Order: sequence, then structure tokens, then C-alpha cells
Amino acid sequence: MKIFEYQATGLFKKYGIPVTEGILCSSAGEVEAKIPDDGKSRVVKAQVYSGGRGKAGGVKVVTGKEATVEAAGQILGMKIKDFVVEKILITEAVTIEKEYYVGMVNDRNTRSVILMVSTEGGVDIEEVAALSPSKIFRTAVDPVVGLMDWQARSAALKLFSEPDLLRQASGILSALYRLFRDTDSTLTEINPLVLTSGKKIVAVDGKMNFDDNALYRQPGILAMRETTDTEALEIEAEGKGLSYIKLNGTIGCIVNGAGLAMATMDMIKLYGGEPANFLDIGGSSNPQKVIDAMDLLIRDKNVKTVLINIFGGITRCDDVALGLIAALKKIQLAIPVVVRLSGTNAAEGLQIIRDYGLQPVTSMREAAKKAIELSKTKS
Amino acid sequence: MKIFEYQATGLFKKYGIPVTEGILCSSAGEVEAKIPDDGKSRVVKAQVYSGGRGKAGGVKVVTGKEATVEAAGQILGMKIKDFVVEKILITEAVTIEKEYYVGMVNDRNTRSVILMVSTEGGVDIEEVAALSPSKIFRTAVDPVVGLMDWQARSAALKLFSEPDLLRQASGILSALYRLFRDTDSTLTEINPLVLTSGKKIVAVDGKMNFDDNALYRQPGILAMRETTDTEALEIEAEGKGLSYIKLNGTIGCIVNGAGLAMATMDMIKLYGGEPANFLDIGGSSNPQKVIDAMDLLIRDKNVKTVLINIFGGITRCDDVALGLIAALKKIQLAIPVVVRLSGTNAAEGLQIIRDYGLQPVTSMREAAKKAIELSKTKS
Amino acid sequence: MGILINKNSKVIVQGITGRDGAFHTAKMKAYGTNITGGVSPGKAGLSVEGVAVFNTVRDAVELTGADTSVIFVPAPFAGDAILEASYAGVELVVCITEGIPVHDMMKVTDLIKRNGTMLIGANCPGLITPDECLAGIMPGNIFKKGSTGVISRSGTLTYEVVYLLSESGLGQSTCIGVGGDPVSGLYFTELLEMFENDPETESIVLIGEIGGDAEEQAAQFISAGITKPVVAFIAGQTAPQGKRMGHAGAIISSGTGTAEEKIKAFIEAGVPVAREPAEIADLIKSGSGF
Amino acid sequence: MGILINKNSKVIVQGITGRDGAFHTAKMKAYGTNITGGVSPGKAGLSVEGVAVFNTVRDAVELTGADTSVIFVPAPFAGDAILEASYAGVELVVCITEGIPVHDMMKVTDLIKRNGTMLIGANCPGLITPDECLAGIMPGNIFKKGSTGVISRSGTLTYEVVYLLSESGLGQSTCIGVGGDPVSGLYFTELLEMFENDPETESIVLIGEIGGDAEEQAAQFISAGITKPVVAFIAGQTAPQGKRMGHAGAIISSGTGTAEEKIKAFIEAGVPVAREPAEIADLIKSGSGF
Repeated sequence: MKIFEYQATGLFKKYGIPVTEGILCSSAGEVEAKIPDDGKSRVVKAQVYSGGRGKAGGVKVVTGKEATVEAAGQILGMKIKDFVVEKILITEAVTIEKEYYVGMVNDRNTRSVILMVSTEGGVDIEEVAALSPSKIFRTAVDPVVGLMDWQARSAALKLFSEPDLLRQASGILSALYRLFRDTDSTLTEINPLVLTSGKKIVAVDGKMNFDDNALYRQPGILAMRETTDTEALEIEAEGKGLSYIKLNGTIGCIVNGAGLAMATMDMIKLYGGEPANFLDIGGSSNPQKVIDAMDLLIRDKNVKTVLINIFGGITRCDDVALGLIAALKKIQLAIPVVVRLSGTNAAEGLQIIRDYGLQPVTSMREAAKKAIELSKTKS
Repeated sequence: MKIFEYQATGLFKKYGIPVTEGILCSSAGEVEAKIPDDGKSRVVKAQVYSGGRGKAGGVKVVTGKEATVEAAGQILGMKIKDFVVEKILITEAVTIEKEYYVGMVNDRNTRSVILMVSTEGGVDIEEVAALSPSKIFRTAVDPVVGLMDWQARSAALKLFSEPDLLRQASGILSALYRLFRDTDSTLTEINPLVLTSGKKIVAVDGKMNFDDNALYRQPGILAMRETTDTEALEIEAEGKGLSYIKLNGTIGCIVNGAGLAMATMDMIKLYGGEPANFLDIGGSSNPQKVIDAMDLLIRDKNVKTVLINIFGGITRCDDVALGLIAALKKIQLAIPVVVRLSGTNAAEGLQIIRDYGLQPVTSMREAAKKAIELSKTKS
Repeated sequence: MGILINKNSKVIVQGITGRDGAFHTAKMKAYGTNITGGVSPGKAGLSVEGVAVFNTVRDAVELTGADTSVIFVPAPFAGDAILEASYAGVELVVCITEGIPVHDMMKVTDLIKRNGTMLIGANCPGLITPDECLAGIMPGNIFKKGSTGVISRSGTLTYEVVYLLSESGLGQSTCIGVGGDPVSGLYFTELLEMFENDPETESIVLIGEIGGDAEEQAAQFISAGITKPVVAFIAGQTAPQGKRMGHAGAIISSGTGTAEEKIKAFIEAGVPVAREPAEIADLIKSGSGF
Repeated sequence: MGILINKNSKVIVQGITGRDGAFHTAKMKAYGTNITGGVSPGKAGLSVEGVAVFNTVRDAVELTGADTSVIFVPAPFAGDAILEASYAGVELVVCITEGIPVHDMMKVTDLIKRNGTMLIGANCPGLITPDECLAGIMPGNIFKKGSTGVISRSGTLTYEVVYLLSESGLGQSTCIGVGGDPVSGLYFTELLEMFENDPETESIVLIGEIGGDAEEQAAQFISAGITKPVVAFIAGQTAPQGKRMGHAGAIISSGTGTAEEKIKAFIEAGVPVAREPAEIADLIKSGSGF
């Protein structure tokens, strides 16, 4: 799960990390009402999940109320990488002496949290990582011990050398780690962390992702969830025990198992088709799951064919076939369905499908080819 | 630092551990005003730091308001092992099915927290430990990892076997550990932990000690400090950089270093005297410390002689001698002083003392013998 | 023989009184696995599918000599269940549970390492040494004794692959689902090494997917020291960036963890990569000189 | 030679820019200790008492080859300072700081064990191998090179004892103040063993006090395996129960940790116990056949 900048910096503030104070607005009228006419310089920032908003024109530094309202009007409604800007954060403008990068992620290989700091702040950190990796200082945090003070200090020393700045930066890193750990974060970034002309260190932007598996114990984080339309669909699916991700192709897929679902999509692509989605219905033969899955698929008007790919393991193919037919009876599909069954009791399952009047197939390859053919015939 | 039962159970409650609800009173009038006339059974309990209050008559189970007020009157003002009862806690009486013991301490040998549970609750646990140690189940908690859930459950299984009680008890143990850790406790006990006839597990008494070294980061605990007169003196001394403990003898001691101070007391005892106190002035030659120390000592009217025992290490004896004389000049003592100086620059120091008109000695043994002699002459 | 488990393995089930625990206990027993006990706190003395229940893993280990545990405990408690097994001296822990927070797994994998415990999973189908021992939820009937070792990040995709292998006459020495989470127990390199040292294994199938760089590491490891033929398959070539594809670990972050990178790494390491599951058997047969 | 430190020891001072750190750096240097650097974050480049200051222990170790660190950092930060030294590869850490919370020390002693770091203290006067190296705050002038090893929980009482030993002609191989806290680094048994194995040490003085049962353990350990003569002294025979006698660790809890118990344990182990400091030298001379 992701949150917006204004939510991330709100959490920073709660953990004692200095941030630039901001006002959240979702319309030009709101800006008009909330921003005082004091001639001050402010930064107007689009609240979107994707990076690169600066390049896309989603950040403007302005002086005075009039210019603020104008910039707000330009940014609100703007489209940045598929996201429409619905909210803007208007913050005080600080005089920046230097910009830094600070981030934390869970690392698969070391199975620990990696703390990263860099003097190359305010720019795309992935570019820095690719072009000059030595400019990013990395340190692994023992997951049981946590970030020790000397580690925070050692990292801070990569950015600052003056004792007072060192104290400020060490404090920010320790607080950021506590926040990262307490909220089950998977990615937390301050970019840029700024040294102001007043020798204060301030977080000017913030990004946080969280572990979906831990949301059950993070009610405060879950309450921050704001979803785009696409995500709303994924969350709806999740609520029904389905794992669904919409894509742009024409062949809708219903598969049991995530790896098999990916392999099915790949197979469609391999033989010249385009999958319309990823959809894993899990390991049950419950007809309701197939009904729910179909219901999700057909909302996507691009879908021309449905490919159901089931490998019977513990769940036997005959049971799955009965569930499928119950589902197909309930939903009257206007588009063709290709059913592939394999594995435990496949023969019995295939017979049930045939008796229902469909022509099932037994291999993934055959299923993919048939679905592609049908999707082309129909379009 | 110690706290009273009502404070400990207050902390238990804050950590979600079920306790018997109680009302704190410090006069019979307060009891009269606070206890409803509902004919219910209640327990009136003296709030004292020492154990064995039950045997001393400091706990009474009563029914009805009149009996409660009467019991309160009997217990308030009672003396239990040197402590005068100034407060009582009046709690609801619960129907006890069985009593248990639960405790945590920091263990020097394993350098970890030891969790102890026993089915022998409600009695003196030290007696259980001495007579039937196998009845106490002990488990060491890794100080970095903390109490793992399976450890809490394994300990709870030593007391309960039914799933619901197991869940209650595991939860209490986990919460108690968090409390122990969060408050820098050195001893936390629930004795007894009670299984009520309603199958609820409740803490009916509580005891907590805290690490004096950690009070700087435990403002909430420090705010609970309520001191007896003796302790007030010790705390006053602490504030002046002195470590002072009053005893009942006649020879007041002023020593630099805790081990040497104990050895000085032992030496006095060895040669037939009785030390009036433990007093460590630490390693400085600052005359103010000696003045403060003298000031504390002479408040104790039993003191007949003062023995000053200084071993000069880094602090040279001549510096110490100058400090001593500055102090002696400032306080006009009515009782004799024996000064012993040894170690670095002892000769110079002794000369300074002699020039002032005192007859210093160079060995501890000599000092002790002389102080004993003087204390006897005077009395 | 195979690796990790065999006919001498003594297996207990943590969470045996739960629905999944009881169901798969029956399946494992039916397959021939020596299930020596189950664990469910406060339920000692019960019997589930003919298996005695104990209150703690320690009791189960002490009284039955178990060396392997399969965990079916709900996600909020599963990390602790792994720790309980590890501290009770279980040598191999197989955690089926899906949805354990990654912060829990970082701590758990660190702690059990100190005890020398091996972990498979979490969020995995377990493992099987055909005709000897099944420790997990795999459908036993699709497996066939043989000499191909299988390591996979997936569940049903593994069954698909194994089914096709068995159909092609390629039996399996041991088949391990390492799980779909970002932080897991034993992974490609450790298991490749075990298969390399296993006399019964003659070839290895490695089924990877998008997310992380374990496949890249495996490719390097293979070219550095694995002499037995390895065939790889990678799922997720059509997966979009930044989306979690069912498995918590199957996500392309900031353009890394793509199927392309992984395939490239294998090709460069001289490991043939199947374009679809059905090709795997052919590639093994050609590579190992069948 | 002696144990733990000698003329080859390379010592750094953590907290060197503080009042105590600077003062004792001068004293140690004057004694002849090879102080190779000091640590104070953000003060790199400074020089204190002629010693170069570094930002981190790692820098100091890498650039000066230091193997020993003496810590003068305030109590709230001292635990972390020990960890910093340990993770930077310092072999012997001597923590002078008084007042570190016991919960911190439990964690610290556990963590540094994993790195193989030895710790003396906290809340201790440090240690000295006379005429070779002083790592701590002991007054160097009262020590004399010789063959008696001294281990003590106390500060000035140790000086008193050492002064009397030196006066009696009994020099010291190494003298260690293990500190007055309940949870500390190296303690009696470990140090007794080191002295047993040190060819330069011919007899050992052990100065205990009330609180805990380290003396009882030491007594057992001596009777089981220490062949060199040991003389003990225990402070606190007149200490009341339940009161912390200056040192955080010097407290009789629930009637255990008394001087009587400890004296009894030594007597039973055949270790003579001096009634007062002045007796120690006599007991050594009689026991070791001087």
C-alpha cells in the first residue's frame, strides 16, 4: 500500500522529524480560502503516487496568493503517468543550502532493513544508483536489534560533519527507522532532506510504502488508504479472495495460483495474444469465486475471450469442473470461454465440461492458441 | 526505587492486565466518604514497601461499610517492619479458585530477564524457592529478542491447561514483560495471580522495583516516588553527589569509594565498634562534599565520632587534606574526628592535617581502633 | 533419498487442529509421511486424524523425536510458530502459511539461523521426496520418483511443471516450493548446492518468477559451481511494473526484478530457459543426454 | 605480559573531548600507555593531549590499528559506545562510565558476545599491567610490577589493597576492576582462568563484595580448576539488607548475596579470606610459600 506525500510527511512530523508545514487542498476555491494574502513564497505540489512529478510540471514555486491560486489551478486535474491530480499540498518555501537523500527498504538478500543516504538529493535516486552507485552509502540494520545509535551517527557522518548538524541528522535517521519499523513499511524515503540556510535539517518531501500483509495490525495506516479506480477494482477483488490486476489486452484470464496465472499470461503473449488481466482465484473449487472472477473480467470492455486455466492438485479437476459449470450457468457470458483442465482427475473433469456443451482442452499451449484465435475472430 | 501496590497495579491496568479495582485512602474519614454502603465484601490492604504485611495484620477481608471503616482505622498508622502505614488500598473481594505466582527479575548470571511462574501463589515465594525450588518454573528471556509468544505460552502452560485460560495467562505474561522492559524494572511480581470462580485471571497484588540508573529516562516512574524519612535522607544525599545509608551505630564514616566505605564499616565492626552509616563521597577533593557529608552525619544524634577514611589515588592526598581542612574550618564539630589518609602524596597530606592540629593516622586499622576508643570515651 | 526429507523424516504438524492443518495431515499420512505428532496449545491429549496432539513443539519433539515440522498457523502467529519450532530443536521447518508480515520474517529468519534451523517458506506448498515423504500441501499423486530436482517459487505452476515432467517420464528426486514471499528460508543457491551433492539427483529444474534477484544469483552460482544440468523457467514476462502479482514477492520494483533480466542472466550462465512449461522436459532430456 | 593488556596494546579513548576523557588520556599517556587515538563524533581532526581525534571508532581502528578502547561517555550513551567499539572490531572494551541502566547492559553484553568482544566494566576503574599499560582511571603510581593478579569489584578499595601489596613487596602482574554493576563484562571465573594460564602470575587476589553470587561461583571454579594460590576479601559484612551500597550491584536481595555466604563459600573451597585488607599480603606470602 502507498500513501501520498502529505500523509508521509504527516507521519514524519508525528515521529519528530522536522518537515515543511503544508496545507492540503483539492480545489482552487479551497486554495483561495486557505492561503493568506501575505506575499510569501510557497511550493504547490501535486499529490500523486508516481515519481517524476517535477518533470511533469506537478511542482511549482510561486510567490503571493494570486500566483499560488493560479498554479493550483494548473496542477489540479493534471495527468501524471496515468494518475489524475486530485489533491495538492501547498507548503512554505525554504531556502535550500543543500539537498540530500535518505531512504530505507527491506532487502531480500540480507533479509534486513537497508538504510541508504546520499549527498545526491532532490534528484531521481534510481538514476544515482545506476550511474554513480558509490554516491549512495548503504548500511544493513539487524532486524532483531534495530538501528543502533552509532549506526545512525555513522550514516549521518556521510552527509554532515558539524556536531550540531550531525545530532539533527542522527536524530532524524533514528526517528525514521522507528517509523519504518512501527508501521511495517517496505519503503520510506525523504527526498530531498534539506539543509536550510538557517542550518536546520528538514524533510521537504516524503514517500512511504507499506507491507500489505501487515495491514491487519496497522489500522492507522490502513485508514490512510486512498485508491484510484484501478486500485479500487484490485481491492474489491482482494475482498472476494481474488488477486486481480487489470492490463490492456483482450484475453481475460482466470487461473488457480499466482505463478500459473503469470505463466498463462506469458503463454498468451508467446503465441501472439495480449492478456487482459492477471487473476488468481486461489485453490478452492467454490463456484462463487469463478462467478466473482467473471464479474470482474466482463467489466473490462476490451475482453473478447475468457481463458480459464485450472491445474487440479489437491482440489480435484472434477470438483473444479462442477464449480465452473455452476458459475457458467449463473452468468450468461456473451463472449467465448476456453476451459483448460489438467492434473488430478482431469479425465472426469473434462467429461463434465464436455457434457455441458463446451470443448475443453488439456494443455496450456492449446488453451492459449484457441483463446487467441477466438479473440481475433470476434473482434 | 520501589513503588506501592496501588501504583504497581495501576501500571498493570495500563498494560491491559486485569486487576481487582481499588480505592486508595489515607484516613478513616476518607474511607467513610468513598466506600458505598452496599454490604459488599472488600479487602483492606496496608500500602507498605516491605513484605509480610499479611502476617503483620496489614490485610483484612471485611463485609459492609462499617467493618471496612473499622479495619481501615486499625491498619492506618500500624507499624510494619519499620514502616508506618499511611495509605490503604480497598479493593473488591474476588472469589478465589486458585492462587499463582508470576514474577520477573534481571539475572546477573545469565545477563537476561528471568520469568518465573509457580502454582504456589499467595505465599512467600522466597520460602517456596528455598523449600521446593522445583515448584518454580523459570525461563530466561533473551534481552535483545524479548519474550517470544511461545515462551509466554510455555510458561502459562505450567499454570493452566484449558485453552481460554492459557490465552488469558499468556496475554498477561506478555503484557507484564512489556511493562517490565518499558519501565526499566528490576523486579516485577504478581502474587497472587488469581483464578476466580468466574474463570477470569486477575492480578490481586503487585510489586515493582526499578533501576535507579534508568530513572533519568523514566519520568513517569520517578513521579511515583513516595519516600519514607530514611529514604528522603538518602535521596537528599544523592542530590549532593553522596551515597549515604543510615545505620544504627555510633561511628560516622566518610569514605571515598563504595567498596572502601563498606570495608571501613566492616573494619569498625571487626574491632568492636558499630558504624553509624555508609557514606561514599566519590573521587573528588571538593571541600563542599565533605561539608555536605558532615552535615548529614551530625543530624544522626547517635554519632559519637567521625571517621574520615581517604585513599588518595588520582586525587592526591595533599589536595584532599586541604579540602578536609576547609570543610572542618567551616563546620564546628562538637565530636571528635579521626582522619586517615593514605596513597598518593600521603606524607604531604598528613603534614597538612598535623599542621591544622589533628593527629592523622595512616592505616585503616589504626583509624578504626582510634574511632572506637574515642566513641567509647565520649559516651 | 533426495534432499531435506526422506522416508526417515519424522514430521509434526503445528496448527493440527485447524481446518487446513487437519486436512493436510490426513493427506500427508495417506501419502506415507511419518507424522509423529501435532501441536495445538491447550489441546494436548486430543487426537487428530489418528495423530497425537501436544501442547508445545518441545513436548512433541521430546516425546516423538520429530525432526521436521509443517506449519498451518494463521499469519499473525506463524512467525512465532517458526520460532517455537526452531527453539525446540526442529531441524527443518516448513511454513505453509501465507501473509506473514515481512518485518516478522526478517526477525524470524535471523533468529532461527542462530539455532541452525532450516526453513522452507513461508507462503509455500512445502516439499516432497516422491514415494518417501510429503511435507506440505502438494498433490502427491502427480509426483513420480526419479532423478530431477525441482526448486520453485510457485505452487500450481510447479504442479503443472511436475505433471509434465512425470508425463514425459522424468521423475523427481525432491521437489521444493520455496515460497512466494520476499523474505524466505532456504532459496535457490542453498538448494542447488544440496542437489549438486545429492547422488540421486541428475538434473535440476528451477522455476523462478519476477521480483528480487534470486534468479540472477542462482545463475551466477550455477555457472560457478553446479555441474549437473539445470533448466530454468521464469514466470511473469508480461507482468506490469509496481504491481504485486499474487505473491508478496512477485513485484517489479523500479524496473528491477524483471523476467527479462533473469532470463538474460540464465542464458549468460549457460542455463537453458524454457519458453513454456512443456519445453522443460525436452531441454532436460537434451541437456542431460537422456 | 600479564593478561588482557600489555606494552603492545594500542588504546583509543571514546569520549576523549569530555572532561574526564581528556584528563585520563593525559594520565594514561603519562603512564606509558600507547594511546593511538580518540573518538568524538564531529570532532575529527582535533587533537586532545596530543592524541588525534576521529569521528567513529571504525575510523580510529582502521587508521591506528587500535585493539583496546576505554570509554568515558555519559551513561545514556555509553551502552551504544560499547556497541560501536564492538562492531568496529575492538577486542577489549573498558567502560569506565557509571550509571548505565541494567536493561541496556543486558542487551549490550549479549550483542558484543556475538562479535567476540571482551568487556571490562562498566562502572569500573579499568585495568593495569604495571609498567606496561594502564587502560582506565587507576592511579598508576601505587602499582608495582610483580606476580600477583588482582581482580576486584571495587575502586578505591582495590587501590588500598594494591597499595598494601606493593608496600609488602608483592607486585602485580595485572590488576582488573570488574566494576560495581549487576550486569558486567568479564568477571571472576573468566579472569581467574586467564590468570591461571598466565605464566607471569603466581598468586591471585580476589576482592568481592555483597550482591549476586559471583563469589560463590568463583569459589567453586577455584576448587575445580585453579592451581595457583588465591586469597579473597569480601566487603560489606555490615551492610543492611535491601540497600544499594553505592554500587548498583552491591545489594543484598531477599537475604541472598550476603558477605557471610560468600566468605563461607571461599572457606569451603579452601580459599583463605582476609579479615581486613592488611591481612591479604600475609595470606599470600604464607600460601604461595614466599
